[in-house]
Amino acid sequence: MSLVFYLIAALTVAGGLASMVLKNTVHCALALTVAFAGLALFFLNLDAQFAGFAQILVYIGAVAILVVFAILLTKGSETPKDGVFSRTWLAGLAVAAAVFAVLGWAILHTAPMLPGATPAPAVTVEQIGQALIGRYVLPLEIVAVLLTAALIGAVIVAMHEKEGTK
Amino acid sequence: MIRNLDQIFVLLQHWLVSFLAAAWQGAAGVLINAAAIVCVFPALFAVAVWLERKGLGRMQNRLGPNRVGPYGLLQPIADGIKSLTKEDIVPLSADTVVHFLAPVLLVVTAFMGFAVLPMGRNMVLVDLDAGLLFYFAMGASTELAVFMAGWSSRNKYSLLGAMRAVAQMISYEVVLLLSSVVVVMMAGSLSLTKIVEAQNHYTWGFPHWYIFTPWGLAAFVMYAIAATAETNRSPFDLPEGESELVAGYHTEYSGFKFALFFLGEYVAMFSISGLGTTLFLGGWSAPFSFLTWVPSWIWFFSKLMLSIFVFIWMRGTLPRLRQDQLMNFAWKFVLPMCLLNLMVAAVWRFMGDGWLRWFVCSAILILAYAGMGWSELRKKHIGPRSYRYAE
Amino acid sequence: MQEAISFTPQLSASLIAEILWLIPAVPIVASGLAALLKQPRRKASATLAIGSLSFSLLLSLVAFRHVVSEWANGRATREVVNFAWFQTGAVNVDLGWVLDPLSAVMLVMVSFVGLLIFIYSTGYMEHDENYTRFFCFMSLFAGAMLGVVVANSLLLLFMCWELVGLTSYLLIGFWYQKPSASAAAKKAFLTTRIGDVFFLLGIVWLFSQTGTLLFYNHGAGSLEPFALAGLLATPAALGLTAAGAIGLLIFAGAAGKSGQFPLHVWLPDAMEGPTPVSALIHAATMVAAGVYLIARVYPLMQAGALAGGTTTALTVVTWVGAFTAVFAALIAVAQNDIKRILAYSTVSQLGYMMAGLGLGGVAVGMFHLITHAFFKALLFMGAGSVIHGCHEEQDIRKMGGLKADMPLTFATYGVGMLALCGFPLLFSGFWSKDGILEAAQHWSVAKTPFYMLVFGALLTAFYMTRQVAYVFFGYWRGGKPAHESPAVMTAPLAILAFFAMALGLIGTPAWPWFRAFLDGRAASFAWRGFMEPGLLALMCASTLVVFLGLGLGWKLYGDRSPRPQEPDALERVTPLVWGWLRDKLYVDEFYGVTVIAFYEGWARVSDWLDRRVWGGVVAGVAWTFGLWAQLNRFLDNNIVDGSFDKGCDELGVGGGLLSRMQTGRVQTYLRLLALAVVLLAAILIWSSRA
Amino acid sequence: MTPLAGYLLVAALIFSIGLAGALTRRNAILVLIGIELMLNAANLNLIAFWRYGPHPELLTGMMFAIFSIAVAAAEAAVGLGLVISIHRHAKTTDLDQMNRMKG
Repeated sequence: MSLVFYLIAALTVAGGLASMVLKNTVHCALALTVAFAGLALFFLNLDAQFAGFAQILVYIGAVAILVVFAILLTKGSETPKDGVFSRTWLAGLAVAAAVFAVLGWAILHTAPMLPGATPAPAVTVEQIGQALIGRYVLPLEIVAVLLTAALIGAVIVAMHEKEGTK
Repeated sequence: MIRNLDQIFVLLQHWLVSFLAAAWQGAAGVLINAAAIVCVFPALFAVAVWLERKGLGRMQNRLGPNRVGPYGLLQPIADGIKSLTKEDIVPLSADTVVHFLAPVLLVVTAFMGFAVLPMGRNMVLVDLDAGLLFYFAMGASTELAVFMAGWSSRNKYSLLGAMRAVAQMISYEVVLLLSSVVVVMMAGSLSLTKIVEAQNHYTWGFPHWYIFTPWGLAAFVMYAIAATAETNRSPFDLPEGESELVAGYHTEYSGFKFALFFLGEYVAMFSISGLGTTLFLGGWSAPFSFLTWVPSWIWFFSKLMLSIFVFIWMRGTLPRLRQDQLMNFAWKFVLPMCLLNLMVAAVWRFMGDGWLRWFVCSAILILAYAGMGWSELRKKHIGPRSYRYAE
Repeated sequence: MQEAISFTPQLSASLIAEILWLIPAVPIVASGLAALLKQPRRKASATLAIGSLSFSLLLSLVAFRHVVSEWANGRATREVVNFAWFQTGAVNVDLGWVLDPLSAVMLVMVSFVGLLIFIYSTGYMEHDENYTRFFCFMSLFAGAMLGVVVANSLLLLFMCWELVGLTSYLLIGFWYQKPSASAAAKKAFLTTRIGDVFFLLGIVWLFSQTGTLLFYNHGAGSLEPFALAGLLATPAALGLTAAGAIGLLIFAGAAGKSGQFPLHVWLPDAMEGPTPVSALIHAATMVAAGVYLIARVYPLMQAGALAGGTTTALTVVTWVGAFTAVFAALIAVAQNDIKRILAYSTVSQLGYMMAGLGLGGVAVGMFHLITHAFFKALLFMGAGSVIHGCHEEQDIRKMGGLKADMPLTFATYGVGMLALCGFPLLFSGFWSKDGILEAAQHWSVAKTPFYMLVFGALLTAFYMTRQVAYVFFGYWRGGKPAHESPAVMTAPLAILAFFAMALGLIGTPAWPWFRAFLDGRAASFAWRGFMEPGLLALMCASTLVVFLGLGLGWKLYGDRSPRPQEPDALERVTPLVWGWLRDKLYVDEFYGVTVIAFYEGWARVSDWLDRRVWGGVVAGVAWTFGLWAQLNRFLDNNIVDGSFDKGCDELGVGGGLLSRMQTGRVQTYLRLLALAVVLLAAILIWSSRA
Repeated sequence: MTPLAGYLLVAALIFSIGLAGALTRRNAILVLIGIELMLNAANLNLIAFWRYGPHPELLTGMMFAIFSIAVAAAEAAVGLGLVISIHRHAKTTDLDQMNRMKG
């Protein structure tokens, strides 16, 4: 458990928390990007360069932008009068706490059996590419189809009725 | 001697580092390199600004800056001092924190890109295996900074400018990526140094730069277009269209923050031209085999400045597009061409050597270009602008 | 039975084999281009289709020449070109194409007949406004069919097979504005699907058994001894080996496509499509695809048979084929729609082919397939020309005396008819049918098929005579007089007529070139061929049968034309049988009664249960309670009411509580979900620790 | 504590935070954000297991993470599209007011 780990963890968790408790929606989105960045750092820290950069590219570069766009399009940036939390927030919080309790409990109970530190695996991007084209070609194709479908679907869902009927 | 001249900066760094204990040398070396980058490019920025103002002046039949120093050479310094000493105004209703963070983030991410650019033989800050991916990841995060700037300053012009900028950047980022993927396919690596190495061969004295292949040329053209749009340069400078929205997302910025935006824009320009140079123009390799004795970094920077000049030239020449034209162009013309170019590259790769592949690939590209352009022209309808953000 | 054939394996495929894929690819591409054309571009689409198909024909001829020359040099070749389509995990799926005598012959036949029919349809479809669509579909079909022929992988074959089915559907329903046409299209599609399901099962089973779907792969293919041995070793249900079971499943698919009983019902209705379609798809090529499939997987069907013996699969094929032959021929006797007659005759001829495969091996069945393709296409196109000439009239009772009005059509049609009847010596049908009869005669299992097939031959001669007599002899009973068709339609007829005669010569017992070619043995000319025991007798017998049929037909129908309304000649003899036959032996009705009636009956039963039983029970209970209430009203009013109302209120409250859980808020549901997850996880961990 | 356990704990924490957000926020977009957080936590788990697992050279966990990143992108696009269209109809993104499907 190096210092770096704790730093990144602090950053990530702080970002996540902020993105969930802040009042202003846009602030939440920005905090979310902080959390994403933290996770990307985690990935780099785990010697998963490719995944880390992909994380930055996809989440910070695309998803976060999408989110802020959506916020502005839905005029969600101004905070509502009657609070940002739903009426049943307490129950929700309790449930989430329960989930964390169970997960943490499980982890802590299995911690002794977990493998210790291992030497970093040397993974080049080329290997990943080979794997994508070789062993994982079918998932790759399926994901391609899925993305296309999602693209079309998102466009159609968000499109205007006028355009739709035209 | 020549060899030393070529490697002079590397040697310099090694010499500096050698004073430290071995344990610190690695980190120190990185620090020195970073410091070098952070010093060199602002200097280049000053030069470029001067060049731009002079050059534009020439193109528009005026003198340009000519008061401060000979030929106004000291103009950038004067500007710098001015912007440093100006008052930093923050709108009352602005979101202070975000408003402050935006320019910083912009500049930082803009500088990050240089970390993986090989500026000369053995002159790269970190030679990442996924360098190109890293570059694009960084480029993607600048959009966020732009959005923060526009949104935080509570000003409809800023917001509109930011939205335009972000939409435009996202659209053209796709093009940017796809046009570079071709190079990756050919070089078989995401590492920029490897890509340069792959282009650093000569036949009959001519280099194997990717721009000298049909797909490479097409990809380079599209890359250039996308780069212009990414950096919000004319003719794609709607986000700062003075005539429409005062100064785009940095309307509400003044003093040093504004200078940061200015710097960020130029640095982004440098880095994106640097990437283009690396991908298509053979990076630091010499244009002719008999010129290889010239130090590699000279080549890199001269290519860089050349492309900057092209930027300036275009700004001096071309009128500004309209938002819907911009988007249609990106999604309906450039993107399909990029995809086609991928196919062409694959064809090229699998047809093996010989003149035939030259013919086939160029034929496909030219035909596609002509056909699409023709159809675009045929169904060109002059009408009211038809783009929409929010209802 | 034929003895095992030894083809010399080709490790390096020749150039023509390498580019064999072009043959199906070109027409498919052409159809894709035609699909882009606008309707008015009629010429362009026709040119595309015909040009592409003639290219395929050219390549096919080259391939055929190559194979023949190789064979003439004593090297019977089977060249395969395989490539990996995709690989996932350890499984890799290969596709490929094969060039051997079988596929070469089929290629030439399909592309040649197809080309003729294309040319013919430029004339036939002249006035149709969906001309381009027609040719788009047609060349798509041609490409798919050629794909079926060249496929060296059961998977590729199945793809093209389904493509063929699709185009058949599209073309039967080509005039989709006619409800009958669209109904027929649906019927065809669904009926063949039934077979295809079994086919797919067979494919999957084969793949799971042998791990490959390639037919031939230098010893590693699924039809090659190693795999077959494995298949024979694994037993399946009912004392079948896996090989036999898979063979039967594949045969079910083949039966669906080539209209074997009981899946034949779609083929006659398929005649709703344009006549060229009937000629190309439902006479010459697609319906023959089933036969070709059986021939292709013959090693599988034959696996485990001792020399001269037979296998369960082949026995089933034989019986089904023979039965279909007679059955369809019977029905054909009593039809009045010129195309329906031909359709049923097609079904019965397909039965002959199947029987031939089952009895005498690949060559016998294939020979009949080839000859039949030519003369049946000829007949259909002749019928088309007749219909065209009689202004879209299809009822033979409203025709007559056309031999004067359309001499060319009459001559060619007569040739086709005689070939179909198997008129001795001169016509191809005689030789191919004789081969089948001979094989049936020597069949080791039973003699019945032989007699069935002979009877079928008799019927064939009979109904064809009836048809011809109705259409071409007597006097004109239609409305405005008929006219001869344009040359673009009659020229292909002439060509086909020539082949309908000449083609028989390559299969005579004296010079069994075709069989030798397919079996990869050397062919030799020898009059001795006729001297085989019983052969001459058989030939005389079948000749007699044919003449009998012709004579009978002529006696009943010759030269006297009944008015449309007055009863048919045969009807006067046996009205009862006639009625059965006219109503197609009630197969459709049978399906109607069984399949559809099953659902109706089921619905009625449950309805009855609802009304009578449960309803009765409920009523009884209600009545009892009513009585009870009557008795106890007094008590009720005083004591029970209060508690009862209380209970009701309780229930209401409970219901309210339950319904309140359904808040319609997403987050509530998400919360419940998370809770459930927590509980499950807790239980899991706890149980694992305990 | 082994490094793997640490990563798992952090992932669990982030997951719970995301869940809490998804359960308590009114704004549909923020619920989506919460879901994104949960997905990311899952990705962190995958990568961590890949890194410390027995066979990192097989890249299984890494691939899983990469694919789930791609899927998450699609999910975000569609989800936000839905939110936008809902907003267009109901003029709100408040989940407490979207209860028309109550039983």
